[in-house]
Amino acid sequence: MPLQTFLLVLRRDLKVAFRRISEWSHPLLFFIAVSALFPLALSPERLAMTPGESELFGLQSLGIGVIWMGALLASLMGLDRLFLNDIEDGSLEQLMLGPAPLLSVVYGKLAAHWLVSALPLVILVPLVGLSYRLTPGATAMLALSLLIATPVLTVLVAIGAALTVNLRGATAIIGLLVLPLVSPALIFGARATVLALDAESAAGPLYFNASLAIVAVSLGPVAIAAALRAALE
Amino acid sequence: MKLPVWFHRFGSPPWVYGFAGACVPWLLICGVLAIAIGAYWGLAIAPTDAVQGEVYRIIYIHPQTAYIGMMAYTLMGIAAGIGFIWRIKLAHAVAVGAAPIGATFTFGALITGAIWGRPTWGTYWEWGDPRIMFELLLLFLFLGYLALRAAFDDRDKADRVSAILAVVGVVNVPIIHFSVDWWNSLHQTATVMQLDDPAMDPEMLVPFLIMVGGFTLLFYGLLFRRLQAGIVERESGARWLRELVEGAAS
Amino acid sequence: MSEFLAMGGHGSYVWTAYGITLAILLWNLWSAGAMLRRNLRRAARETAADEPARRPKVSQLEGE
Amino acid sequence: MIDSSISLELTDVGLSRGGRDLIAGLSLSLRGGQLALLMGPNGSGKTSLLRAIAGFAPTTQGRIVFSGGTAPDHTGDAGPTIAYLGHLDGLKKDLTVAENIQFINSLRGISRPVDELIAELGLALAAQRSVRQLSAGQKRRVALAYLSSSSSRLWLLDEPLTNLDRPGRELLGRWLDSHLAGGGIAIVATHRADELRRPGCLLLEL
Repeated sequence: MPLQTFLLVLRRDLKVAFRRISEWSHPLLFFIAVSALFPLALSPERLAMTPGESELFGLQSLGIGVIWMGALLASLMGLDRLFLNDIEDGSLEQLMLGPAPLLSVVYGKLAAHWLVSALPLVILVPLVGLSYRLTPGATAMLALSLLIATPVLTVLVAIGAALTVNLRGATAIIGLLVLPLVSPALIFGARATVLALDAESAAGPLYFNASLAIVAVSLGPVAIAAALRAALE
Repeated sequence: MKLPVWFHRFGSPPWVYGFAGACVPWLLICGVLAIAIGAYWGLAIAPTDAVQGEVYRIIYIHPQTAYIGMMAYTLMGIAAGIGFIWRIKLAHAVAVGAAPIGATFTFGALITGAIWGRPTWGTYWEWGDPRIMFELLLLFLFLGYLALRAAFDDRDKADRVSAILAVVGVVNVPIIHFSVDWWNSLHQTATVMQLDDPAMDPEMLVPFLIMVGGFTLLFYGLLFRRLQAGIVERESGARWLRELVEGAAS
Repeated sequence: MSEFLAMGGHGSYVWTAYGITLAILLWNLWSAGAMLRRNLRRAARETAADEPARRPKVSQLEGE
Repeated sequence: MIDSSISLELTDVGLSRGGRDLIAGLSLSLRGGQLALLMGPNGSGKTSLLRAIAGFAPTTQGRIVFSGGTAPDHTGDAGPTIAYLGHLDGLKKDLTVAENIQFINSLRGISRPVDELIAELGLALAAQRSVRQLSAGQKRRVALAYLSSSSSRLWLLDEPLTNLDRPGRELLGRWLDSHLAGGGIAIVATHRADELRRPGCLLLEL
């Protein structure tokens, strides 16, 4: 029964997502814009390929940092209405009355959201990587480490969204709640990409992020279900 | 899950209010006294450090404030978890009481750590020191908790939802701590002096421990006082509270 | 006394650090007490017991 | 007919909202086939009581026990036993009427064909239109859809007649009668008790 509810909610949310293209495509466009145009904020001569004594950082390592932060901000933007829509139209209540525990509903929604927003993000990375002239190896690693880290980002931001679901000014609070929690995934994700840039093996940080993802995906939804139940009280 | 009977006695607000009220004066007085003695001892009597000179004397306050911040956050997470699972208002009052103390002490640890870094590494913000980075992240966790609570107008819902955040936070703190340390170990050039306690000879160690004891006593004194405030806030309308208030007024 | 204050040239750092920590301690001492006093005053104002919740009336319609 | 296989027991139930006591000392027991009408001024706690029985919110005192028997039903719909209809319709506005009803039916294990149900609801023309374009009354009918199945043994309806026109109210009346005849329990909060009054039903004034 729980698996059936999971699939039902997943299909329903995907159907709704494809009817409301704007709700999830804006964060992606934002990600491309922020990441690709970030170097505009720096004067060209400060952007040498390899940092000399005057350049603080190389173009490539700048790119990695910007892309990671862009990915985090994009997931922040896309997730704050994840539960709010279902609470405002009352469908979350009906789902809670369903046969399966609320947990499988939460997994369904998270999976749908991940497929619709996090996955395209990973696919767009090579496009953005070009503007930082990342080596193919680094771009591939960037995409892989993002793929591993996005479940952590999605779950943690979803926890923030569930905690602040009926509050005014929720988006700002979510950012504040989530940034400290997300820092490990960010640290190891960016580290893996930098290692790949220097053509070294990035297995260590990737394994760590993979274990973070497993912990987040298994424990996070329990906190989300509890927060949603508290919100509906 | 049936809770032992004595646990419920802890649960009765008037009893806890009285007990906390009795402890607060002792805790605060001993705490302040210990801090005064420790500070004087550390500043005036303890010898100068061979390597860092006089600035090492910040060691008598920085680790203590950081330790109190960490302890407050852990206590907050545990109390919030208990309050959420067994719906005990008192446990929520403990968590809510610990938060502002922890936040201010963590802020203190951050500032004193940065000040200590200035003469040691020539910069207020030394990325090489994992502990300052961790203090900052812990401060954001506290600010996030306080911001979330402030956004609610119904106190019971604020208790339950912020309890979830506190539990999620306390589960993540070790992971954050490890990640920051690991990240800094990459950055660490061999020569950078660690902020660890330089091999402390007894004359330095005694005031250090006195300060730790003083801060701990002070923390529990503050926490019990705030616990009382939390109990009064959550027990409005209860008969024992009305008698207490009328008794005090007459 | 003056070289005690000078702290071997690090005086400004040490005393700022101690000053900030002292300020934090004092704020905490004050605000914990103030919070309790404020809540007690608020409880005093609310001593008028809230109007008791009405007991619901259950009746049965005639018929089977 | 009273079907004693299922029962709803409220023992000394107390509810408060935002620190204010709404209800105190409510004890009530309902058997299968019984209807209770919940009346009282706005803000008297009708919605809070229904939501507490549905399990969304805990009671501050007392206990609510709903022991639903197996669903003695020819279509064999095991499915969840509580149906709750609040002020919100619980529908996804971007999905069509048919998609919404299909979703709820498969969620609750109701095997009744969707188009037959839509026809009975009188929404045959709007079946493929997205819920966003429907009138409030039509949305209300779509929200009522899953009450047609007998798998929900306990109905908790919060002013179900709002926005419904005469045919809609008659449809709900028929379904309510068949629900009660089938041994279900129903608690309905309403301001129009006269339309839903049934002989032998309980009146609960908060």
